[in-house]
Amino acid sequence: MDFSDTPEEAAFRAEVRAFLEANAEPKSETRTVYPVSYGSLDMLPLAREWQRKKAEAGLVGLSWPKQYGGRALPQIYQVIFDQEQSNYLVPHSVFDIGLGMCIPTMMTFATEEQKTRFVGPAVRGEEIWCQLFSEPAAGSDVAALQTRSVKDGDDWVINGQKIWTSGAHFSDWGVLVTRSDPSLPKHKGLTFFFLNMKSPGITIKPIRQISDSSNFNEVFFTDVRIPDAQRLGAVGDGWKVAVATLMNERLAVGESREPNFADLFRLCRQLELEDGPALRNALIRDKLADWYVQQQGMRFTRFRTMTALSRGQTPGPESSMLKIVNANKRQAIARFGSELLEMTGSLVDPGLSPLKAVMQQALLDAPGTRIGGGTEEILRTVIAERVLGMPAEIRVDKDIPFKDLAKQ
Amino acid sequence: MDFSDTPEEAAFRAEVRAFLEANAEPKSETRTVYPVSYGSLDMLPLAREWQRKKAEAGLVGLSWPKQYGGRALPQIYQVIFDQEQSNYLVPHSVFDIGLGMCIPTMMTFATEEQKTRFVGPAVRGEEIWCQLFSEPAAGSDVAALQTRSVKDGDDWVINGQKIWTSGAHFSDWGVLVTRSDPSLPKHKGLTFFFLNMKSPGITIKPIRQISDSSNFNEVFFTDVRIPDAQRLGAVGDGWKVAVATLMNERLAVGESREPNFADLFRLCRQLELEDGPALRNALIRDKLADWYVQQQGMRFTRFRTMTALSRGQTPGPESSMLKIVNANKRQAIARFGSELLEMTGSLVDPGLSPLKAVMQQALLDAPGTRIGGGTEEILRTVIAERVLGMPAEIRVDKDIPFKDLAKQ
Amino acid sequence: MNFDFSDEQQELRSQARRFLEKHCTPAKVNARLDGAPFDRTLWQAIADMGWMGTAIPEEYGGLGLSYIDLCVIAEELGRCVAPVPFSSSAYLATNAILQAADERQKTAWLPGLADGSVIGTFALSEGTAAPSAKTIGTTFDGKTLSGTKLPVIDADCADFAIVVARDSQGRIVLCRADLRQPAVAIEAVDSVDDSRGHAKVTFNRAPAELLAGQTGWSVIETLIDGAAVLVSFEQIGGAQRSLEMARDYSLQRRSFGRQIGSYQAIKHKLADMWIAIETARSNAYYGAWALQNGPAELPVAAAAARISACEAYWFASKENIQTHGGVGFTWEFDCHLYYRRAALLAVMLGSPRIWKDRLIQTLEQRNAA
Amino acid sequence: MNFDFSDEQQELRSQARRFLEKHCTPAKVNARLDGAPFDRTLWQAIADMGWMGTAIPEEYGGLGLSYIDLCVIAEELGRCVAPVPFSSSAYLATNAILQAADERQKTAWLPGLADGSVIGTFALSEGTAAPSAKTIGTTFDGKTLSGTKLPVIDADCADFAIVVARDSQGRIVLCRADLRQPAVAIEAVDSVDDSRGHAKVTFNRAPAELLAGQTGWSVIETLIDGAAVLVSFEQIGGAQRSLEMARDYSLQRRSFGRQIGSYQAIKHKLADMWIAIETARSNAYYGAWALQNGPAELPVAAAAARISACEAYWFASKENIQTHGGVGFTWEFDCHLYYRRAALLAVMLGSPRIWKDRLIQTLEQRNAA
Repeated sequence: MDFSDTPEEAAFRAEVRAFLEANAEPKSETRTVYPVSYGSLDMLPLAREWQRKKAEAGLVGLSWPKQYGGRALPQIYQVIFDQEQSNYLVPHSVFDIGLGMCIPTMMTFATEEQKTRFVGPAVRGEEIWCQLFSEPAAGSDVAALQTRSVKDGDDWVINGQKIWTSGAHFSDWGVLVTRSDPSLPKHKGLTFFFLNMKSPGITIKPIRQISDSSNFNEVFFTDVRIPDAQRLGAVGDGWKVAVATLMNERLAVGESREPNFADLFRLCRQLELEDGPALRNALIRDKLADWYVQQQGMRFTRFRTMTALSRGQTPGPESSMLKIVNANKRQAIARFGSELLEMTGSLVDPGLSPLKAVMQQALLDAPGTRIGGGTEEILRTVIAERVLGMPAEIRVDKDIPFKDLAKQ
Repeated sequence: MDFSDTPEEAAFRAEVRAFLEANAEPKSETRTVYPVSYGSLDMLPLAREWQRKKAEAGLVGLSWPKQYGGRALPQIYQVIFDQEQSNYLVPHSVFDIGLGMCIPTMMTFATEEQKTRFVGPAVRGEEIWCQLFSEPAAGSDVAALQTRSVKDGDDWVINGQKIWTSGAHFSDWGVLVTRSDPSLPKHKGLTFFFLNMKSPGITIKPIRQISDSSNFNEVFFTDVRIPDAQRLGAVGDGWKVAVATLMNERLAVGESREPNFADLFRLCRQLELEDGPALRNALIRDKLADWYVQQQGMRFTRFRTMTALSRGQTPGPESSMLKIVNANKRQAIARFGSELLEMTGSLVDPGLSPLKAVMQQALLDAPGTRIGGGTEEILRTVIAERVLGMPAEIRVDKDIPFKDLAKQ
Repeated sequence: MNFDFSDEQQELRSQARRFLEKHCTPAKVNARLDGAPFDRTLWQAIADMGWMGTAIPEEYGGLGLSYIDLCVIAEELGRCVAPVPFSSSAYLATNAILQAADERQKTAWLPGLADGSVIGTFALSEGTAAPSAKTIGTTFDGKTLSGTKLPVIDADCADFAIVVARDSQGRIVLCRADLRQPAVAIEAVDSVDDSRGHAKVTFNRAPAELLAGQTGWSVIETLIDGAAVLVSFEQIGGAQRSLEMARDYSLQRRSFGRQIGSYQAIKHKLADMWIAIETARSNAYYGAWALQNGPAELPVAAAAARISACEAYWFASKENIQTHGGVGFTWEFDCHLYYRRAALLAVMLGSPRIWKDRLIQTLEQRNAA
Repeated sequence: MNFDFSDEQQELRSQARRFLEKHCTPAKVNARLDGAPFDRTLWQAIADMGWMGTAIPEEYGGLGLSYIDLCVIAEELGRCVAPVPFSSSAYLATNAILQAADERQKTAWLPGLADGSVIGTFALSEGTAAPSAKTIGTTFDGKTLSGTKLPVIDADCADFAIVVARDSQGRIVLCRADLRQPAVAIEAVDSVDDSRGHAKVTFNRAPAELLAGQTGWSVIETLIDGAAVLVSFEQIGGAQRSLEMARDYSLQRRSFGRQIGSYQAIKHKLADMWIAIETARSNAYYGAWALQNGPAELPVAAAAARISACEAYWFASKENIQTHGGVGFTWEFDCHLYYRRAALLAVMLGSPRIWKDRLIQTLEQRNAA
């Protein structure tokens, strides 16, 4: 049990700090959010530029093998990097899905040639990747997907629709899971590909969220052709590849998004209530303490996962817990922080509200956080079944050919 | 929408007040709990005496038909009585189950002669009744009961075990549901009786609860004989009678047991915290307000039920809601109140703690409140299915003969 | 005791629901949210139903019904997230005049409010602080108002505002100021719920008229108490609709081969929504009675109604989204309308935190007396 | 960074669990709860394992291991609701002496604590108030103690108490007083968890010896911080066992033809217990590290560990009973042992409310610095 940096970790932390100091602006009491928001068109070049700088400094893919430009470091180094970076104003990363899920899947399932072709551009921010799994009738139940792939010569022809594809509109490449054989039960007849997102026959339609941003897209496939060489895993083995991709997602769960404890603490330091400074109010202190404890609990849980990884264990469902707790905490803090502002708590105008209305903005964004990447209901079931060994849900669709299921 | 007493209600309220003033001691700031506790042997004669006085004053069975000594008043009159009585120190009632569930069931299913024989003594507190439904393997799932009844001449012979029988040890009579035909599916082969609790073959064993009281009992039946004349409803119709009995229970849900808002408010008025009077503390005010709002919400929900009843509607699952909210509130208040007392919050000695340690006592008693009369999990399912029309639980035991079920 | 709406009131509810389902569709709310201007046709149609004048005495052009009738309408308006300034005009501005204006003013001003030809709003808040006698900085010099109010809801469509100000003797007064005059600057601001306009309103020596009947902070408190009861019915209407949407979707959507409504995680969540709503409803009924008949009970009853309605709407609207899953947080579905409105109404008359504090204060005073 | 117990510590845990499962059964806890006297044989058996001396340096007769090792033992003791004065003697009394006594006193007193032949306890609370430098009324005149402590845990079996008192200059000091002497009156009091003795202890000019190393309230705070970390492991051990009991029962008990563990109401409840426990565990690990290596972090780490452990144990112990249904609230099943202990530990070192306030105070100070 040693929470201190090892000498190697300390050296790396110093390296990261030096890099950040030289290349980014630190957060301040009044500036805590990067000024260019995710949805805006200006953001993309800024994000690419920041990615390029990190890549040049050797600060991307820290845990990857050296042959792919990585440094073969334990996962904890990524945590150190994230910790330090969180003190700076940097563009929203549009590379997380690619580097966290798609490229690791490529590393396991693609050919050497393909890896050589794709890893570098992804690392340097030259190519952006997205992930095409969910469908309108296959949300939590991903394996209920219907998008069809049919072999035609050396190609596969894709028809169907994906949804919730983060960043599809600016992505260059994507990973895709399809149904190649509907006569098999639902988990069996799936096949997995990567594909060029600029292929003919792809139509991308942004989905407007409550917060008015459009991170997600619907992606329509009409006779889109994918060379068989871009298949990952065997025909019919798509579920296995998809599960491996999702497993990588578990590692990608980071610190909770703002507003977190620090934002609320900051707000309360500024705010004068009817009976004195907000920070003197016993109710507010109680809430702050609850959220601090939750936040630290999740932080240290991540560290425990990192330690387990460094001992060669596979990541368990801990990230399910992080998601449940962080998402609910975020929504609760956003509500509490907004309501502390009384009637101005309904204003999202950044110029008219303390902390640039981060609480009100987050209030509109928070419902999505509780759903994206798995609803908390599904995640509780995962914890109950996989961690605690509780009986599985009664399944009525398990061994039936998919095509018959669809008729039910 | 009129919350005021009608002239008739006001007159009744005055009558009740006069009766209480003449016959009982009002609660005070320092005395809020009747000094003789439920479990103690002294309590029984005191409770009988109090019941006799109420009966003589015509204040029992208010809503019953006049022929059974009732006053044929709307249910709201019982609420008025309870409201007024709650301001006085009176013995714990041991008659609620008899008067609230057993006697109403008798009124519907017994012969005129039987009614004439039993109603009066129950009203006057001369005979106490209990209810024998639950069994060790049939808790929430009452219809899974196994206690056997076998016809033998003009009698039925009973063998088996009941559990959670409140007051069995001091009851004179009981209502009992048994399985008369295990070859039928579980809800079908049941038959309902009333019986003398002093019958040969009955063994009663008290169940010790966390709070160290023993309100409940296990009741063992060994070749207990019940005359067929004491059957209520047809042979095999026992489930219908049991459901009617439980329906009466819905009406019997009263105000929440202490500690409630008033107790916590009283405690906080007495308590000085590290930074001043407890009532000035913003956290405490927030909690108090939450519980006040819940308490009033449940109170007015009861009034709405009363109004519906007076319009001839049958009571719905509202009492499920009352039970869920009140039981959780009680446990939460008991915890909060205990913890406000810091290290003395673990002491149950009434002489050493404010309000005679009512918070700590309730802390030990509260887990049972959340379970007895239906767990909150079952009650939520009831609300979802019966009020909201959600799909029923997947049932695997519905149409199978009971005897085959038991083997599963 | 009779703790339910009367048959006439139930009939009023049915009428209102039929009317609103036809004229006040989610599409209209969405349009407004998306920047469409105030829908005057809808407002006029509502006015033609006579609703704005429900609780205005007949001598001032109203229907002379009770506040309990107005509660029925409030619940139905809340149910369809009506994008109209009803609460600003028919609760706050109207009641301010009823309670604080003199006879001449009532006669002059109420008929226009009753027939909907004039829209009023209420300008109280001046920023992040909970409004109180201490925080009001806007001044009234006897003839003109100076100061900034933020936010003023419905200032985009209101003709006048009842403005809370401090007079030259430091007393809290209510004034009526036309909003369409050069000395009033109205700057629109974005809010979580743009189906109701929000603005920063600056009075720069703007001519205004004192409400000549009553003054003092206690008038404001009673006014807000009454509005809190009415708004609690709007909240309950919205929460109830959220619950129904969640139920309907859960019966239709399938996952892992079953209706999602067959999972206890959903069933029990919906049961909890129902419990929260029924708790709020019971408290709101008591509030309605106190508003109409029990002024001594009003402060406690209004606080209880508001606190539980805020909680119920928050819970129901957020868990409705959650029950819908991915589609719930998009503009394709209407869940967001309710979540937005819940957030707005939770702060519109002061946050639950403030009301809880006031509730306990009132109970302390009552107990001390 | 390495954020887990070492292999040696895991081995220590296995040993401890095997030992306790054999020697510290629920029957023993129940017996004590039912009035059986302190089980000196069990205490001696634990002493023979060397546990009391885990973190006592070898020169004072201890094993000279770390506090992290002591945390491992604490978790196992909590798991079996051990009815022994371990926390009073091995955390509080021992650490008070380690931190506040002088060399001579340490040499004289620690070996007896390390080998279990002497049992100590800690006398701080004087009634309903949260103990602080202000509230201590017990006085020490240089030679004797006068005052009443309520409650003192484990006073029934302890040989001496470390007593927090005020000296004639008004300073807060720690004194060692024998409990078995005429000038000390020990009156047993009933508690929610009588598997640990509780008493009101009155010192009537009772001879006592000043701990001569350090004085002042800050010594008490550090002492309590350390104990909070250790107790948080006891709480996690108990909470974890509660979860396991709930799971095992839910797999065995059937209702409506299915294991109750197959219903989401139970599955998700248990998942929530697990989340609460893992949150507490992560905070406790940090607390353990801070106790051993990071004194500057200790106040924050101890508060976070204690707050989340109190919450986890409360939640897990009450929902374990709930999962058991009727049998859960009887003495037939062991659920109540954990619920009682959770209630005791939640107030033993001060309520979560007090700790939350202290946590924010520390974060404010840190932020101001």
